[in-house]
Amino acid sequence: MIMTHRRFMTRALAGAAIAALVLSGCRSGGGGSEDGASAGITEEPCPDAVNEDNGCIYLGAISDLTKGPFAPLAVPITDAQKAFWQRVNEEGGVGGYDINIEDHIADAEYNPEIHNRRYQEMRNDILALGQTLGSSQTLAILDDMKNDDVIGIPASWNSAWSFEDQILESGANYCFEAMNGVDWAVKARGVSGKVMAIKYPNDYGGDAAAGAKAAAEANDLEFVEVETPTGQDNQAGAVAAVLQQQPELIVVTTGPAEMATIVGGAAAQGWQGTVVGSSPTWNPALLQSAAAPALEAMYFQAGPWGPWGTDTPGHEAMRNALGDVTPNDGYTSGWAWSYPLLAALEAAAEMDGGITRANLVEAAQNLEEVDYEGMLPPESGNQAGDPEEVAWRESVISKVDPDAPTGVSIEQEMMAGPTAESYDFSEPCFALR
Amino acid sequence: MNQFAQAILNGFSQGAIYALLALGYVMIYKATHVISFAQPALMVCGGLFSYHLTAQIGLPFWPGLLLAMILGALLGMAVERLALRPMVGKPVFTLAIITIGVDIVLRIAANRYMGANPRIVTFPDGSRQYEFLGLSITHQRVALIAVTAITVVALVMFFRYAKAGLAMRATALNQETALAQGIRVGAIFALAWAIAGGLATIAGTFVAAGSAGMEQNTWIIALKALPAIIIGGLDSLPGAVIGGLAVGIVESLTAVYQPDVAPFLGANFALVAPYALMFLVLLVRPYGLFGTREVERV
Amino acid sequence: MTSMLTPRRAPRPPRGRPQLRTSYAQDMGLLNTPAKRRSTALVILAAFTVPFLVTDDLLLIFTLGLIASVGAIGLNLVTGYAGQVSLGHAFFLGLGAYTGAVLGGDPEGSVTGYGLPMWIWLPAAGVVAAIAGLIVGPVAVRLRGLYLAIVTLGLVFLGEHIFREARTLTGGPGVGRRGPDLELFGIDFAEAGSLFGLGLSRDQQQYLLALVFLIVFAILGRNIARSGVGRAFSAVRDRDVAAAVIGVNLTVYKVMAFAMSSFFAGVTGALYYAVVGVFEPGAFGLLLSIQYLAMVLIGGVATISGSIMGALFITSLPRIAQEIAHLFPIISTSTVGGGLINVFQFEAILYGLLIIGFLIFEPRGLFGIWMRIRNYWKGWPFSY
Amino acid sequence: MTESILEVTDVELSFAGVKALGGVSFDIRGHELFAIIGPNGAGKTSIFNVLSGVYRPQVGAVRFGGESILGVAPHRIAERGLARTFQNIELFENLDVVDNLMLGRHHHLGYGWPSAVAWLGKARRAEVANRRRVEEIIDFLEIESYRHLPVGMLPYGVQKRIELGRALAMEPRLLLLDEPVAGMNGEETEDMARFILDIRDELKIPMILVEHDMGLVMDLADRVMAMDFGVPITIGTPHEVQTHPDVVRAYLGTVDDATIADVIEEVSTR
Amino acid sequence: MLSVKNLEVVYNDVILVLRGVSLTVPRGQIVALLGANGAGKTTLLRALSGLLDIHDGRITKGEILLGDRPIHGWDAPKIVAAGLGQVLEGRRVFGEFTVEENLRVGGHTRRGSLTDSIDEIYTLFPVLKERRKRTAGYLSGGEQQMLAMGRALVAQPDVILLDEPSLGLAPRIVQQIKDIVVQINEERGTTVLLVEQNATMALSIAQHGYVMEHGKIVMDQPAAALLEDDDIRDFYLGRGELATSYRDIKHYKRRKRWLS
Repeated sequence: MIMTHRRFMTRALAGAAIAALVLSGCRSGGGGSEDGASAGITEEPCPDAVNEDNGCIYLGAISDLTKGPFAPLAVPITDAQKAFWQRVNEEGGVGGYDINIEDHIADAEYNPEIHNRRYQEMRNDILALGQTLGSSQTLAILDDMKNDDVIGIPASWNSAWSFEDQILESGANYCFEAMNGVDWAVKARGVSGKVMAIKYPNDYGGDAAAGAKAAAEANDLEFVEVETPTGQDNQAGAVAAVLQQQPELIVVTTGPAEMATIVGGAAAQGWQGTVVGSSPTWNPALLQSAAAPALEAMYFQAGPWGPWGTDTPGHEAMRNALGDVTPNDGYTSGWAWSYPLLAALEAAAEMDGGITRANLVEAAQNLEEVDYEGMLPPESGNQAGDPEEVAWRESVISKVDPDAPTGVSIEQEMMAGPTAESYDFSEPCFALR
Repeated sequence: MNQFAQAILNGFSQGAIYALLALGYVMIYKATHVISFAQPALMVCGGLFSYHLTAQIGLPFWPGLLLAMILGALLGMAVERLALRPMVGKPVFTLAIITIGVDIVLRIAANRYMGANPRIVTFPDGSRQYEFLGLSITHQRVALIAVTAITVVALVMFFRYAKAGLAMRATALNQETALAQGIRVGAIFALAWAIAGGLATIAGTFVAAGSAGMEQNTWIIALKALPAIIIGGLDSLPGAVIGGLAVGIVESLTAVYQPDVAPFLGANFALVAPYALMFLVLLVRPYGLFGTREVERV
Repeated sequence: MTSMLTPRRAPRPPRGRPQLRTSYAQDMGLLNTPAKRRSTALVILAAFTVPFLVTDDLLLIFTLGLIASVGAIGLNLVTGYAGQVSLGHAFFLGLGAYTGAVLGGDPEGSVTGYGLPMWIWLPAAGVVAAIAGLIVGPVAVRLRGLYLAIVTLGLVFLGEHIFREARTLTGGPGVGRRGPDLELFGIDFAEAGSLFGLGLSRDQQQYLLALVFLIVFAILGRNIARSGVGRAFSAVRDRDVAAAVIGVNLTVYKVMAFAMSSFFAGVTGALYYAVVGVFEPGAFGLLLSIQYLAMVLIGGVATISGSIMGALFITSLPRIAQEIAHLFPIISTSTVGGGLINVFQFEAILYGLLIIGFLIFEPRGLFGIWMRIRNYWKGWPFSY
Repeated sequence: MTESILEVTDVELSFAGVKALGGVSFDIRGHELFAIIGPNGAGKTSIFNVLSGVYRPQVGAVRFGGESILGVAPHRIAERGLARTFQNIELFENLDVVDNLMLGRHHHLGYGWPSAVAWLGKARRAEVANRRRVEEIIDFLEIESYRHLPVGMLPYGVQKRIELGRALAMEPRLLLLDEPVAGMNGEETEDMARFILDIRDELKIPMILVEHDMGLVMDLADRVMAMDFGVPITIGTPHEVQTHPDVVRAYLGTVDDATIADVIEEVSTR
Repeated sequence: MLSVKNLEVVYNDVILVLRGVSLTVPRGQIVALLGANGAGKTTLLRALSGLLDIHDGRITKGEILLGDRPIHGWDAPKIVAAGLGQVLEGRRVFGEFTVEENLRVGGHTRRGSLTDSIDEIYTLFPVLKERRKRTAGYLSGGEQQMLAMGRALVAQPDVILLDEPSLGLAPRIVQQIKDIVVQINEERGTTVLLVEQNATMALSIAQHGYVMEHGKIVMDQPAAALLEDDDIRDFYLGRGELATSYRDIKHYKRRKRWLS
């Protein structure tokens, strides 16, 4: 009896598995892929369309939603983007189309290989990528994106994106952010001693450390760099380095757990100074941790725009659109990142032939202004020109504020320090390839 | 000198966490001859139980921890009953892969609960500093070391004097013979998993009470216990404790000194130092420091 | 001595067996029954028609599955046949991947590349990995069972460390590097093109390349398994002391198993990541090793065809989970944040559950299922 | 026949201070059948383990075919022509009968891994040639009907026979049999006894036999060595050994001399 | 006391090992079960003590009664608790435990203090008392057999199953074991089912004997009668003094089974 039951289960499992695969992909005579211009855009209304009369534009989002290291941030980012395009639809859509991002959200687990697979699955069905998270992940599909005339919104602030035509970035990159953080700390916190960059051993850490180094040199300060791995249990080396070197300023590019462990650990053993972290180093829950007192005293966040609670029309619209969620600046980023794609779509709608992949690529390359509804100045969205001329170099510095919805509030409004102003941005701070 | 002693102290207290986790692995290994790759998930879930009971429901820390340990033990038993019991007698590596499946499932559920924010257990007065001989240690770390010590002593007593403990050792040696003595082997497996779940809960709670709490990536800590159990010997409880502490201390010393002493090993060699130590130990003793040697018999 | 085993009487006449094999060579043949020959030919034929039936995205999965099969065969050699459970496969895969990428990579890029042709980088990847296997093997010889497993796991962690640190070769974490160019006999497999007058997409070409690659290595694997080498592996696995006493050199065969397995892993790594495109050190972690072990266990221990089935299954499992997840109306497919559970989490859970389910309900693996199906159709008599 | 194939001189072996063998000496002459008897724990199997290289004795010398084999790896000793069976069957259960016997011919294969991988001429020819020899053994031991069955599924008595076959496949110069009839019924014992006699008389392979079944030992052996507590009591013909007072004492425990004399008397008249 | 009726056991769902076995062990008696290797003796014991399932075996037919309680389908711990103990083949003492710990494990199913029952065991086996703190793995074969029997007796079973207690022991030790079995039976009133290859030994102390062959009971007679049976002597008891020497067995005799 048991055995028969098991056999049945096995067959049922195997059968379901095979059936599911076969159902999913019969070769449909090679359509779609050659027909790049119209891929991802239909005259049919979207499923569950807001505007029944509109056609539909499909956007893809390849993110890190379950198992990868950025899953905690990527989920709010993706949710904010869904809300963003929902709002666009509610306001009538773009050029006679509603925008659908929901149908092509994919989880790539922060793995270039899966990222590539997921792109292959959706490449014939989307007009553009509303989100592509991760640097090597995006690089893994960039050639195909170019072949397909697909533009994408990165979910990062890497300085290399300024040099990619089909990537539409927003806000100052990690490199400028770190420069602004150092310049600000020198001016506002009177830092005159050693500057230490504590960074992840990856593009994010590399980019910021390059900026911190440039700013330290410009300010004539001694500079050291410490690489630290992920995992709060692996920060003993970083803590020891802080205690040994006694820097006055630390520029951190890690995750929140690592940042809190390092700052908390160093402070517990007597270190005092200033900490500037880039935006992914903060999480409001850290205010409950044992490190909270140290963070309140020493931590500042450098970011590309104001946190969740900032008073601009864009922030306001985001808060309204998302409604009753636990505030998190992942939402803020996902929302703000989406504006340039909207602008490009609007521009392409005005062009001959309307919205097509090719027109969208052209529109994106020629954007001179993007309406960020006050989250960033319009000129920050300029893509038309050399990065040296058009790259946005201003950041916001926030301080810990237990009363603010995401635990931080603005300390210093949008500004660019002298280092960032004069930096020769003819190539990325940290080469991706 | 002071830096050296401080590094050892820090490593020792971190090692206490590894030791608790390593004890869990060894418990399950001894009873069932399976390496449970589900320990990370048990640790995460245990930490979250404590979080939920203290931060959400409002219990004080210690009762919360105790209740969480019961929940962790129940979770361990559930895993054993649902995923492993049907497989009794199958090759151990099949079972190991099943525990990996369990780990994936549990961690996804835990991630769902955690969301974007780390879950931090508040330890009463945890950041108070004690200073002695120029060394400093937080109140919370002292508590961790004390709890670990009590746990280890309790386990030793259990195995030496309790009927269930003796039955458990008997089962570890030979299941069929144990059955023939009237020992419920299934219950012993469940007990092993329950104890492992409880130990993982203590470890998880103290991780969650650390400076950054429990978040989606914290599970990796539990893997550090793997070199620990090999260093100590897979089937040795004292070995697990010593292995865990050794891993903590070696890791801490490497983190502090390797960048200056041996920079050619690359940045963050501390990450792999436990494994390097494991290789060294095995070159000398192929069954770990306290492991039982398999006797070759023909 | 020559006369020692001459039979004292004439051999008994053979009993009436329907499929009598008249020579030992035939008995030991690769496909020793007509039924096996027919079914194998059919499977290969079917495999060659697949690229003309399914979409490119699915084809990519199958391509990767075929390549991974070679790695799974390699792991099965050391773990299934020789019984040395290795969690270190990811390290050898990585070594092969980086050897291939460095030798065959773009000489102009920011990471090292020599732009050598495929017929050099592919075997070289295998050789480098095999040499690493030769170095690791002797250490492994001293250890058994779970000790060996966890020590090889340590190899993965050390390997990841090396891959992270050797940035001029690997690009480092978060950045990664590109694999080598896929160009053989003047055919560029990275572009759409025509083969034998057929217009083929990139994915179709790569699929066919992977299929031929697998057929070659499956035959090699089968040869090893059925030869004295394979028998010696099994002897070492089942009873090592007895094996030594009948003349099998344990050390040599354990090390040989590691080296051969690593060679298979090396070529797999190089080709796999050439198809994937960009890869970074994080790829070669514990999870990869576990996936390969799962391929062997789910496919069937100590079978070549099982390794292939297991590899195809595990590589398509995320997609299978994805498709099954969409069949459940209760799971909100459109929500990321809200609801009890979203579709991606459900997919991930399903992935875990499918692994558990297959192992619980069919411990002999896919090969066991295949045997059952085959036996069912043949009405296989109980011959003993 | 000029020199003995095996000479064991003053071998001592201990584990962690416990003496398993305390000065054992004997030699094998011509193709004789030499038996070792003794109560459990007398060190019989330890001698086999020393001879086949599994254990290395602390003291003494073992010369096989005129060369010392102390410290030589088990597989090397096997290659020099020493084969053995085991007390608890040590077959490769997952392999079929043919593969088990082919493994016995492992060092006769004579091809390396490169030709194995390619399965080119050499490997193929060697496999076929050795398979032919294996078939001869299958025929000799009358196990034709089990040829392609995994040995783990076969009855105990057949497994014992296959283990003997595996040892024969090695074409040994000396064969060690460790309790070949333990746990067998009368008929199976008879069969095995016949095979052993055939091996000695037709194949002319010298053998050392460890066995509890006194009837079998006394019946078949040319010479017998009785042991107790790791030390030989006596070596001689079966009858000499059977009537040796110390042997009787070892088997019956501490009893008075009169009883021993009675027993010897009884045995002698049989 | 213990009776088996028409029992069928199947391994791995396909291999039928017991084909309708019936036997009875009356209260307070010693019953011997004889048979060659592979006859199914150990399988029968596994069925009796609930250890079949860990060997992938299953009772497909028949019943087992302990007293008047049907115990087939019970798991091993429940059967032990019901008063049926087993000493497994090959002794299987817990080698890393001390002698005393082994005995304590034997009393697992009993509630309360074990001191008294363990003392009784020490009276029965004085050598175990001498060795109480020794690690069991270092005991001699005979001492280990005594420990295994002692361990089973701590649970104070009504019926005890002994699987080949003489296996691999020197004749002198076999004699001792034999005496102890009789002593247990007489002093404690324990019912004994004794499975043996060594038929002479088993039949010399049993009241009744069964012979198994190919999963069936082929003979069922008082022990004394079995001892006298010539076939049994020749086939199972080792060859009598009149048997021909092995050297004289002709080839044809060896072949006869294959020709049929």
